[in-house]
Amino acid sequence: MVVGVDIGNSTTEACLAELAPDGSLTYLGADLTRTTGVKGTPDNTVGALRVVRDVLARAGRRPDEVHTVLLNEATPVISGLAMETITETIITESTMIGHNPTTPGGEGLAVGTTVSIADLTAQPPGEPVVCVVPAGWDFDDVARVVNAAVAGGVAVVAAVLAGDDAVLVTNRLDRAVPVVDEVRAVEKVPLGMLAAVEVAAPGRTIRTLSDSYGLASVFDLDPDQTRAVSPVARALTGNRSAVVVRTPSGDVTDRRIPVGELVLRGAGRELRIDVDAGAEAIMATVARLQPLDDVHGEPGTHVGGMLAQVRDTMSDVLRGADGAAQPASEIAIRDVLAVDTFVPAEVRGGLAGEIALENAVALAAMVRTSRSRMQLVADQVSAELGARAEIGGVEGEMAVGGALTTPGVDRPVAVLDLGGGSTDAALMTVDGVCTAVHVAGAGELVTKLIDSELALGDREVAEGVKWHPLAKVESFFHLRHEDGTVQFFDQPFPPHVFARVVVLTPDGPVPVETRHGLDHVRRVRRAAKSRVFVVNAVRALRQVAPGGDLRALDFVVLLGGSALDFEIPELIADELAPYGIVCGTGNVLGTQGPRNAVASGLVRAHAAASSPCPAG
Amino acid sequence: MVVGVDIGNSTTEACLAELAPDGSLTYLGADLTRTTGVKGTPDNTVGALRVVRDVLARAGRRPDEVHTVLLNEATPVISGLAMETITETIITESTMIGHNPTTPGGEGLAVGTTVSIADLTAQPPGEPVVCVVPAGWDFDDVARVVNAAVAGGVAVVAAVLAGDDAVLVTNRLDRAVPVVDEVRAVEKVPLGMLAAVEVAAPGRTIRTLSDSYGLASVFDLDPDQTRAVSPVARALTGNRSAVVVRTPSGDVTDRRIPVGELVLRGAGRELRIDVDAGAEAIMATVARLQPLDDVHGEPGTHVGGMLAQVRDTMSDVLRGADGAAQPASEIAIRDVLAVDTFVPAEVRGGLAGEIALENAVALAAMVRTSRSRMQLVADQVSAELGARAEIGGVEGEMAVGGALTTPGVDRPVAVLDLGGGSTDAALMTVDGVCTAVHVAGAGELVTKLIDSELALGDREVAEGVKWHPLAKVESFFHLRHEDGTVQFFDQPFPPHVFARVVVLTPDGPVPVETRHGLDHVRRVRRAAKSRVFVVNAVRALRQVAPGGDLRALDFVVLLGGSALDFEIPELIADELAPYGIVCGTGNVLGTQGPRNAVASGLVRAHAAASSPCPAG
Amino acid sequence: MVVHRSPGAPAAVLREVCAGAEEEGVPTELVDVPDQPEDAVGLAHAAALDSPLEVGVGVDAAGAVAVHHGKLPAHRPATTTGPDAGPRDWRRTGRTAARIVKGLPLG
Amino acid sequence: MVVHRSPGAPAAVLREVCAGAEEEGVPTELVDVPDQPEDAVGLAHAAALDSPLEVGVGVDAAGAVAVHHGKLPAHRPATTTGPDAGPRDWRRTGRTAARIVKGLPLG
Ligand SMILES: Nc1ncnc2c1ncn2[C@@H]1O[C@H](COP(=O)(O)OP(=O)(O)O)[C@@H](O)[C@H]1O
Ligand SMILES: Nc1ncnc2c1ncn2[C@@H]1O[C@H](COP(=O)(O)OP(=O)(O)O)[C@@H](O)[C@H]1O
Ligand SMILES: [Mg+2]
Ligand SMILES: [Mg+2]
Repeated sequence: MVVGVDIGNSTTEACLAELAPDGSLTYLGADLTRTTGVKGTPDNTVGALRVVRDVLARAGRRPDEVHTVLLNEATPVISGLAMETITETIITESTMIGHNPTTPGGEGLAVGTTVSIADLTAQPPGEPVVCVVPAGWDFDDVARVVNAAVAGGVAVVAAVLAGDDAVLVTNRLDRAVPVVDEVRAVEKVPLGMLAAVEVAAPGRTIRTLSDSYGLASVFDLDPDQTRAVSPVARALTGNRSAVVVRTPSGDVTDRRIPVGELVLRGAGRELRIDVDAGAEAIMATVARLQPLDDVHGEPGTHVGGMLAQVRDTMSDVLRGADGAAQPASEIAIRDVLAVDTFVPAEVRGGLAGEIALENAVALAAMVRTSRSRMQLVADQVSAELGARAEIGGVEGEMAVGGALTTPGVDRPVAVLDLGGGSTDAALMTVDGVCTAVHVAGAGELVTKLIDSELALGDREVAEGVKWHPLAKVESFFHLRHEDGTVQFFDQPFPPHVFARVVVLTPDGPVPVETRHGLDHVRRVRRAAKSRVFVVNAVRALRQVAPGGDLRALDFVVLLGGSALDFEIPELIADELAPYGIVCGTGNVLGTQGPRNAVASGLVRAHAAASSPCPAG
Repeated sequence: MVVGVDIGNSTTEACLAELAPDGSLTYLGADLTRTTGVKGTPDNTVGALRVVRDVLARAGRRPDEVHTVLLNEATPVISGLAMETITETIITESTMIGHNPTTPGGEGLAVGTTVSIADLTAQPPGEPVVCVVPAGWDFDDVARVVNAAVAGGVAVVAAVLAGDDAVLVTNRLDRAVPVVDEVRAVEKVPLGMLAAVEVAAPGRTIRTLSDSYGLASVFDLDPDQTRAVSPVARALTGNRSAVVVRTPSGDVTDRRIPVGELVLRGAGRELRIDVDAGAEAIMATVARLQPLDDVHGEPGTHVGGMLAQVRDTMSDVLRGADGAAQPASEIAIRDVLAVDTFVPAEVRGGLAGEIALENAVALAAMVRTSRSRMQLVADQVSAELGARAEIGGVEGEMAVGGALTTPGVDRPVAVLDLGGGSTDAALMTVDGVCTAVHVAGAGELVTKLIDSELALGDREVAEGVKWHPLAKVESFFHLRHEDGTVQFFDQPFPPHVFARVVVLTPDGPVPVETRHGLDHVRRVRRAAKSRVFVVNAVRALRQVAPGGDLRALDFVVLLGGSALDFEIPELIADELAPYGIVCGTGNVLGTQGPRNAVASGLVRAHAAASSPCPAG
Repeated sequence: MVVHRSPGAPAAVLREVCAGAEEEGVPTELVDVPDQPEDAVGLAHAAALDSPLEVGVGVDAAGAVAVHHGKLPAHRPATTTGPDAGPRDWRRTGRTAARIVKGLPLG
Repeated sequence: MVVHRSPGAPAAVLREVCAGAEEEGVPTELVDVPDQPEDAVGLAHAAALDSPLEVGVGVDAAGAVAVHHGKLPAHRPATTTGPDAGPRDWRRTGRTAARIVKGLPLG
């Protein structure tokens, strides 16, 4: 009996087979477990032994029946992630309130001078005023004071409240006015200034304060002033309510944070590209320098820090046998994937916790190390099991070997191994010649993008959003799936998922903490998958395709953990279809799905090598 | 008193003012009505008279007080639309059923030979069969026959039904199997063939029949056969249920319909571009030939027909004073806008009314004619009102004049008149020099795209989807707006809007007949607006901007009916913001919003010309 | 959802009404109401008020069917069958009732 | 939504509960229930069964508040106030009740 063992960055897989003297194989089982430690380090032994014992137990065999354990020659590829925000929105002088409270009051547009409610009755009659109400005021008192002032001739045209009382106050006013509430830092609203308050009807958005000439009309601005306030209009676009205060030099700026340049070396050249230029420009530069030798970030800049951090983590992880970290300077970054993303962030200077979507860049970097210590793992496995342990062929070649056991697949074939840290492609020609590449960015980056774009702040929830379909809980007893179908349940849902967008995990619905609707979450999820895996599939396949031409490919087989995803395979197949490529999910040995390709490839290769005549 | 009258393609607008001897103006009112007849033809008189009488009545003035009526020199620009599908999906030999019924039965994947229910009991035991049930069978009978056959040893592994009975049948089976129903043409399912039936859990999509190697595994296909069936896998992607029958030469093809070439002349050159190449390539070619002299479609092809049709309509409309149509050959197409779109269309050869999203190209074409007969309109208006009627300045120049009355606007200024048929840009420099262009495609094209992409087949409903926000009726008494807010009503909604996506018109909710959710409709709506108006705003502004550089522009004012839209102005402002442009909706005279710019521009120009010293 | 049937309600009608709901995955509860002057609409309204899901169907002795919701005014049912209704129409009413429960368009 | 209050229910609590619902735009109906041994949860459940919107709030003599839905099991209210509840908590319960009616997250 032989066992093939494939130690991946995330998962360790095993394939058990009986090898007959004539070289023919009978497969007895397959299994997998979480990889222990960093791939290529002695820590892997624990996981390797566990998976071998598991596969034996499930096949009802004893460890002493194993003759040879075949280990993959782990490609020493590890990867790191970093993300940097490149824009920042700042409100100066409390020019605007743009936080979109769920229950504003009244409707319409009004302009007046800001006056604290404490000073309301002292106002001269007739002059329009916007009443500003600090925290702690009771809604009945607010309404009484405003009504009294109005009765006394003060023209109260709108109000801005600290608490969530807008509807309560409006309901009690003798004359309805637009009211914006939940302005946490209402005490910072400048008093004695001209201000405009706009509240739209339910389901509508404001039209005047979100338009530059609307602001100009309201505040009677000259062209220069209009130019100065136009970022305010843009910042308020899409809100149901807003307040704009005209202060002498108030402003909203969407500042670009200088991020610095990436310095890329490859193909005998060195090119620099500003991270600000965006993912597309960065990736075009990467494409021009193939194969990449190393990447640095301009020292002293954000991107410099980003890459240094990636390198530091790696050096820490890649300790030598002596326990010494590999010096960061010795670590070469052999590929990067840049992805444009956005991060919902609280606006600096905001009065009500305003959130702006800031632009950001995510970088996945891939490092090749020279220090695989798989022999140590092999020695320990051999000692523990009392069997031979061999280190087998190259990962890419083995993966193709396994993929070829998928029904309907033939050479020439390309495999795409969609893992956690890297996306690996390998091509085998009709003559059995194999080429392989590894590119940075895979499942972990998808999870990270989902996490930050939805501001979840929880990797586990983000991983759940990636893995499982969504639903909206519509009552205590039913939910609506992503596709609009409805499902009823006997037991009530817990209140914390009521009316929420949820992820349908096998353990039940888990809420996704977001103000956005199901469709937004779905779009973020699919876009993250596509920006990582569709981009990387094309990038990696171009590197192995004859002449870099995707049309030269026939069959593409998707392998690895991320090929189990419920939509990544179709996203990739959709992208590759126009090139005449048949693309689908691997079904290793006709039974294992996209798992176990390398492990079973190791077994196949071993059988071929020990068989009397070479395998076809 | 003077009245400016602007006759547009869709709308005729009037501006009434008192002109003092010193040349100063007092505005008395503005009004609008639907344009009668084709712009620039005598039919316009009715509308012109109506709007003049309306504006007088509203201002409480008598017609005999009017001294001069100022008419715009209607730019003889009219536009036409055409759309052509460029792909077609065909199923041959009934290979697959991919229609996604709402209530399939059972769950899982099964493979067997197709057998009519009438022959079920005669089947040899043990051999897996897929039971095919024609229309007219009662669910109780189906269940009884299947249960009896199973009891007799026949391995019924799945069923395909004509009626909507899948759940009813599954509930009555002794052993549950996947059942696909609502297969209208079930009698065309080939019998005696191997077939696979897959039904996914609620909210999930099928995984095996939508994957090429999944099909290969199920049907034990060799690589050539796998290649042949891979379009079937792609066609089934995203469905909850599906049936695939393995027939000797069955196939699903996504055929490209040869559409032909556009032949464009301009800038002294002639270029040809295949319509197949898509909107982006077509528009790049158009950009290279500025200014365009004429556009033809390759004779005998679809696009030839499309443009001939546009020309024919126009020639018909542009009848001379003698009532003779302008020969189509004399009509020059001076601009085209191509937009990539899709059309949900029934699949040829489908068994269950399968719908495929076919690619299509929409073309808006703009024609300049030499035959404006505005003088005739002026003569008739003058005769009817007993006032002078003058034909005033150029439309673009007048529009800028009106736009400059918007608070916060200064020269240099560009206006964008977002109309029904064309998008017009005009630039006025600091020195008052004016340039104007007209590009094809505006509000009508947006409506058309919404109509066809949602398969509404009703221009009025599509216009409603364009104009008004959406909501989802969630019960008889409440609905949820686009932004997620909920609104309750006292009176119940009529049953025909229950649970539907609706458009919130002033007359109440109107259902949008679509299987898609609110978010899909919203996305289609916004994409249509952006593909027409954002593209055209940039295209038109480039043509008037100094050196073609958008950064050279300062203020952009949006005018016209489509500037009243609740989201088009923000889409354009978002696009222009990175160029440092202040962009907003016009507010003519500080009160009229984006309406009345040309009409009030005519009055202003008239006053300036008759005033002692020229206006600043 | 609850179905109120008058003593004379035809079995064929009831069978299709229940089938329509069952195909949509919504369980039905049949209630026999004593002979009374009420027509299908009245029966349906009473059934709706009786139903925890607030959706009711009434089948009267003449075989007419109505679908009602507990919050709709008594005289405004969600749907009713026409004079020459057949099995397809009866099935449709059951389907409609179920789709009100599920919050899906009635079509 | 319906609020059941026991005779001793503190006015301050009731005011905030009603304010929470009003701010969300949902009307409340106050019902006085006779003195009985029921706690807030029991009152809320009865109120929910009483409410056409199926959402009820109970305020007991001790000032404890519970929110219930007509279809939830009697012993499993949607939310309750803790032992040291103050005006903000009372307000929150009214808000929660209203948001159940509106189908919005309770948070
Ligand atoms: N069922 C699944 N659906 C979606 N993603 C999955 C699934 N199972 C594993 N993954 C993803 O696969 C990645 C790990 O892939 P794997 O092939 O195990 O990694 P490696 O090859 O690096 O060991 C992770 O990002 C994980 O989130
Ligand atoms: N309130 C509105 N919202 C959205 N679109 C509108 C609105 N009013 C008019 N339109 C659109 O404006 C277009 C007509 O614009 P208009 O300026 O009247 O045309 P023209 O200048 O050709 O006479 C039509 O496509 C119509 O749908
Ligand atoms: Mg509020
Ligand atoms: Mg069905």
